[in-house]
Amino acid sequence: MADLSARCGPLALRNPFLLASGIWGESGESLAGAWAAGAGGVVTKSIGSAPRFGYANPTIETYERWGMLNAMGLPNPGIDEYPKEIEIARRAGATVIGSIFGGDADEFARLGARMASTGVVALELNLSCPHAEGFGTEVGSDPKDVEAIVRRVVESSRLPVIAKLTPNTSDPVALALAAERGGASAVSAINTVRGLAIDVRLRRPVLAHGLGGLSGAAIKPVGLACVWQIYEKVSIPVIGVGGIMTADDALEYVMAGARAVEVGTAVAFEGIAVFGRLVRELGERLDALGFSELEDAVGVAHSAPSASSG
Amino acid sequence: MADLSARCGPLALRNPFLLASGIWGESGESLAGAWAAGAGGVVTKSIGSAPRFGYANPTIETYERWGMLNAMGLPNPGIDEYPKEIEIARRAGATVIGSIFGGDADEFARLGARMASTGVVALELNLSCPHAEGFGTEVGSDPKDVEAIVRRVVESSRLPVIAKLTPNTSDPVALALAAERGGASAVSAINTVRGLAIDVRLRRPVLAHGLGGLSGAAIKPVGLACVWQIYEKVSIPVIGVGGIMTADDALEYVMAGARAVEVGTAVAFEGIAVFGRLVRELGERLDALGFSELEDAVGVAHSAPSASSG
Amino acid sequence: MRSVVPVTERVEETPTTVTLRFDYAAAAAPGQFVMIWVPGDDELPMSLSYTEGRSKGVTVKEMGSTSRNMQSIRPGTLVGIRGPYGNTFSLDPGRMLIVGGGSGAAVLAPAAEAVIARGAKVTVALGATRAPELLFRDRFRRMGARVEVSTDDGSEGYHGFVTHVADRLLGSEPFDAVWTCGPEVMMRKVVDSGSRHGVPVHCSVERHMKCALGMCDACALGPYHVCVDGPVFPAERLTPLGEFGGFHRDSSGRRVGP
Amino acid sequence: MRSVVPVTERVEETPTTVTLRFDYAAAAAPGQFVMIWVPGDDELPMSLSYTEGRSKGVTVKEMGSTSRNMQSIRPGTLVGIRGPYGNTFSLDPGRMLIVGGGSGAAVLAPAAEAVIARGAKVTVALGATRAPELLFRDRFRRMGARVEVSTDDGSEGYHGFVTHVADRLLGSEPFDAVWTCGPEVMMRKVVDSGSRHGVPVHCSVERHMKCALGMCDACALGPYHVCVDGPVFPAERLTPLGEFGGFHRDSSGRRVGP
Ligand SMILES: Cc1cc2nc3c(=O)[nH]c(=O)nc-3n(C[C@H](O)[C@H](O)[C@H](O)COP(=O)(O)OP(=O)(O)OC[C@H]3O[C@@H](n4cnc5c(N)ncnc54)[C@H](O)[C@@H]3O)c2cc1C
Ligand SMILES: Cc1cc2nc3c(=O)[nH]c(=O)nc-3n(C[C@H](O)[C@H](O)[C@H](O)COP(=O)(O)OP(=O)(O)OC[C@H]3O[C@@H](n4cnc5c(N)ncnc54)[C@H](O)[C@@H]3O)c2cc1C
Ligand SMILES: Cc1cc2nc3c(=O)[nH]c(=O)nc-3n(C[C@H](O)[C@H](O)[C@H](O)COP(=O)(O)O)c2cc1C
Ligand SMILES: Cc1cc2nc3c(=O)[nH]c(=O)nc-3n(C[C@H](O)[C@H](O)[C@H](O)COP(=O)(O)O)c2cc1C
Ligand code: FES
Ligand code: FES
Repeated sequence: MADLSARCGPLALRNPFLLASGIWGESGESLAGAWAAGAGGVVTKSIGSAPRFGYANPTIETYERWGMLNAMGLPNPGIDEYPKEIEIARRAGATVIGSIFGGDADEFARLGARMASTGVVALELNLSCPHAEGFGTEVGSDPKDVEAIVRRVVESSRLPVIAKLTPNTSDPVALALAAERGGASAVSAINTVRGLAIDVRLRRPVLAHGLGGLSGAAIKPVGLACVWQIYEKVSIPVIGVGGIMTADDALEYVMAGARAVEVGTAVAFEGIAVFGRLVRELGERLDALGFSELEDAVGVAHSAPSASSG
Repeated sequence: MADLSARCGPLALRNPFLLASGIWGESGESLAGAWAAGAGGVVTKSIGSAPRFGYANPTIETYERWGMLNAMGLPNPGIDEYPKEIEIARRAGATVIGSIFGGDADEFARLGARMASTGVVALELNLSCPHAEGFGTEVGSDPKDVEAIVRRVVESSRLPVIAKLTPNTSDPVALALAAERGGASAVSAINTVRGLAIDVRLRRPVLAHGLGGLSGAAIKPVGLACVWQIYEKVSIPVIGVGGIMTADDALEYVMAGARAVEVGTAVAFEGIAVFGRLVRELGERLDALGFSELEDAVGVAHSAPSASSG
Repeated sequence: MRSVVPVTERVEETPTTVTLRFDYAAAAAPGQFVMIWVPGDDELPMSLSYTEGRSKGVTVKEMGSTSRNMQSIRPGTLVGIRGPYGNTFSLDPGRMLIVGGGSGAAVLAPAAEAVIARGAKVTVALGATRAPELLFRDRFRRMGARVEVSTDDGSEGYHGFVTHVADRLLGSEPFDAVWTCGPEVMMRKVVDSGSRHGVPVHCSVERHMKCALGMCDACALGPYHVCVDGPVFPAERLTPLGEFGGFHRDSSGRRVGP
Repeated sequence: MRSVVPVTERVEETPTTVTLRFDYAAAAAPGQFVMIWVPGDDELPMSLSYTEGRSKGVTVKEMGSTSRNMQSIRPGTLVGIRGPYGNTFSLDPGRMLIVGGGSGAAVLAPAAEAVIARGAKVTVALGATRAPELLFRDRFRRMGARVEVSTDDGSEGYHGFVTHVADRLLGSEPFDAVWTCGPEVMMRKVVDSGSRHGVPVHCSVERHMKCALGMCDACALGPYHVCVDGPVFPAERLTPLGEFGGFHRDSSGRRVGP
């Protein structure tokens, strides 16, 4: 069977399927459970300086099986409490990537240093949560901020840094280039797409916070476009995120240029067993398509030939 | 039955459902057909200075019934040829809005003047096509450009100008405010969301152009978020576009702040009869929800009460 | 995915619990819960206290401001409902002991009804602080269960904890299974009695819930997610976990004391 | 929405037409077309020349570079297929006259097969520039149709246009219906003959196509969209339109001469 191991800059993963941040990410047992289910690595919930309760419910709206809107509001136990969860996951053998979010470069740097001391293999910077005011898009949509934050975290943590980018931008490439200049080892794209749902009988937004973030199959084309554009201009590896439900979805990302992928919403629709299925199906699919290694498929869609003129 | 007439700034529409630009928009007979099917008005295909053939096929990819990706490449017969199509639609009694696109404010101004002389009731500026290089997002994602283009077209055409905004931005409100400053009578939001699809067996993008624009149900949350945010900060009316398939979808937009809506992709899934159904169902729905006029529903979701504490 | 339905009926069951009925066609089974949303306020998980037919119901205990708001809902008011979620009690008929403390009876009543309909012989140990708080006492009787009452203040039945009644019953009569729902310290004691007397116990547990889809991790309980793996667990799964009757997680995911 | 399938068979039908067969399970009926994509090149509408069973087929005439590329496809090559799209010939059996010019026979052959299977009596007027270009002559014969051949150069059958043959047949024998496909000037003449002799005519027409979903307006033909309202039209719908045998639209939507 095809070799599924993924090299993503300094990261060596047993397979390309990472648990996306915010899914099964608050408890160490859950992170360990995702690893046991077959994930190639797990990204923690995004952790901030202090505990945050997040927004009131409703925090979730679903659209059949093709989409989900959420505004959790970055609930997290805070960086003082969270290391014990990471410890549980690490004891279970999991490859853990620590996700952090902050309001400015200083806060990111402090969090990065703390997170780096927990034994995670890399940091992912959530530069992109579209619905938490004062966080996320505000800092993550300006290339200058992105560069400064990444640089400070790289300095403070000395771990590989993955910059997670927002799709809510006119120019994802500019953000990725900024991350690269700042010293990021990789970028991940995308976080959720800004969205809203209204209940017409109740005459109000469905989510307590109003605005939320769209995830799931609906955003796969958006994530693919970002990865595609970034791959053409940026040298550091790209991690694809958004709407991956099948091995073919993941392969689309790989062929668009991703060296690894993250899976989130699929867990809600299928359970954590989705990781085992994805790993199995990707192996079969690569075999059927004649790839002996996942590596060989990275970015191939950028060099597709045109039909020879007869 | 509830009064469905829509007032959208200077525009008076018999109902709020406009045919979106790029759908049934190349031939006068088609525009007339959409009007006959019940549309409250029709927006033409975006017309440029010269004929454009658009991109090669494949120009379309569909996702079950929840989404569509297209990269037509703004095919259009050019402003010299197109007025005869408008004439056909006008003779059929249709309320026609003329859509134009250009590379800079000068070109927009020239096109606006020409389009204004065809008897359209308003102009819609396509500031947002995400996949035509040198057009659309490039000019439409910078508030300065948007303001300058709108101002020049308002001056050159003396018709109500609707600025059609891109969702591919970190800040839709800034774009809408720019349009307002430039003198726009309304903004419409949204155009398609940048997207891509890859065929893993063929190892290449599905669309000949590569990148395309996502439309249909998948982008309704994105359009709603834009309209919601714009309505909170901008005084000129907003026209909602994106993923409207049912009367309830339209009502979501109205409650988010839209005074009219545009319908595009639904025509591909249901045919032009969708307009008759939407009009009928919206009337029934407003009656059931206790609105005697559509007007009364505009923006109501912004003032939803919180539950009285018991 | 979410239905918005009017509340059709409001019943004050006890001084601190109110049942709300509403039409909701989705199939449900005893043990399952819905996410119920009072527009303008929070959305909360509530077990279905009526699972059969179109007219479902939840029975709400006054806790904080949201449950208080929910209790004050009048018929005709619209609420948001999604679900039902979670697993169910397995309804193998036999000699059942049902141990309910406080609002725990809400989820146990439809389960008792269903298992009696399949021929089970049901004894209910029903506890409350005081007599007027005995939830669904008459409903349990009407369905043909034997009801053994206890109150903390002795105002009706046994004067003391329902766990004592349960322990005594388990020691003196043969049972095939025990179901319990109530505070975790209480359920822990019932589990201890069950294991001492060799009778398997199932507990319906609560954790903070947000998505109810097994995704957000809010309801993590050891390796489980209460929203999809529960809320009903066999005791053997719970006792190894420090968290059962020990810490739980607050809305930030922080571990907080029992 | 799009299938990617290998071409299973390639048949050189005439010096300028090639049939490509491929497995495509979707149900199809005679008259319908697919959008077929040669990866790396354009995607084109092509009528199905084989509609029954899994193994479908298209028959491609050499026109420009894309059709040339399509013709050169070898078995095993992957192509993209979506559809089938459009309407179908109505297969009421009767005395049918089928008039095919050039590659028009591609769509008429499966229609003839299907209507013969329902008991129709079919005469085919088949025209080409010269004998080797007579597409599906043997196929029509094998299915039991009477075939009247014409060639522009007289190398086989009637020396002259197929429209003359059709007109003669319509004047001398009773027919219940006429189907035709070919260049629009040709079809216009067939429509004239039909109306002169009081026989209803159906035409399969072509327009530039992009979406094939009745949305982009590329294939607008008067009030119709060929991709969803056609490609088969009763002549009465076409004759009032200046566009039939008159202008069509190029890929920009511009009206261009016939
Ligand atoms: C599966 C399940 C079934 C339940 N069934 C019932 C029932 O049938 N009847 C009943 O009265 N209650 C039930 N509850 C408890 C109910 O959901 C609330 O916890 C309780 O009503 C407190 O509400 P409050 O917000 O008014 O109190 P608050 O004063 O705001 O909080 C009191 C406690 O409730 C908890 N709480 C608040 N929000 C949630 C939430 N989203 N999920 C879980 N706990 C929360 C808090 O953590 C706190 O410990 C159930 C809970 C779960 C998880
Ligand atoms: C419903 C329908 C059924 C058809 N069935 C067949 C068939 O069975 N066999 C067959 O050989 N041809 C068929 N055609 C015609 C075919 O689609 C092409 O028009 C033809 O092959 C020219 O291809 P080209 O690009 O090689 O030529 P070019 O030299 O590029 O163009 C020649 C002509 O083809 C037209 N053309 C190019 N692209 C398209 C397009 N996307 N849609 C329509 N016309 C286009 C151009 O407008 C031009 O007039 C059909 C067309 C339609 C609309
Ligand atoms: C419920 C939920 C919570 C999320 N929380 C976070 C988070 O804390 N940090 C983060 O970077 N992304 C978060 N995300 C975004 C996901 O990691 C992912 O980028 C996005 O959902 C797209 O992937 P998907 O379509 O596979 O879910 C969250 C997504 C969901 C659905
Ligand atoms: C095939 C197609 C062509 C389009 N062409 C244009 C165009 O020329 N000008 C424009 O402003 N928008 C164009 N759009 C965008 C639509 O007008 C609309 O903004 C978008 O599709 C979202 O609405 P919908 O989900 O209802 O389709 C096009 C959309 C599609 C699907
Ligand atoms: S409530 Fe989100 S995982 Fe259970
Ligand atoms: S091909 Fe697009 S409308 Fe017919």
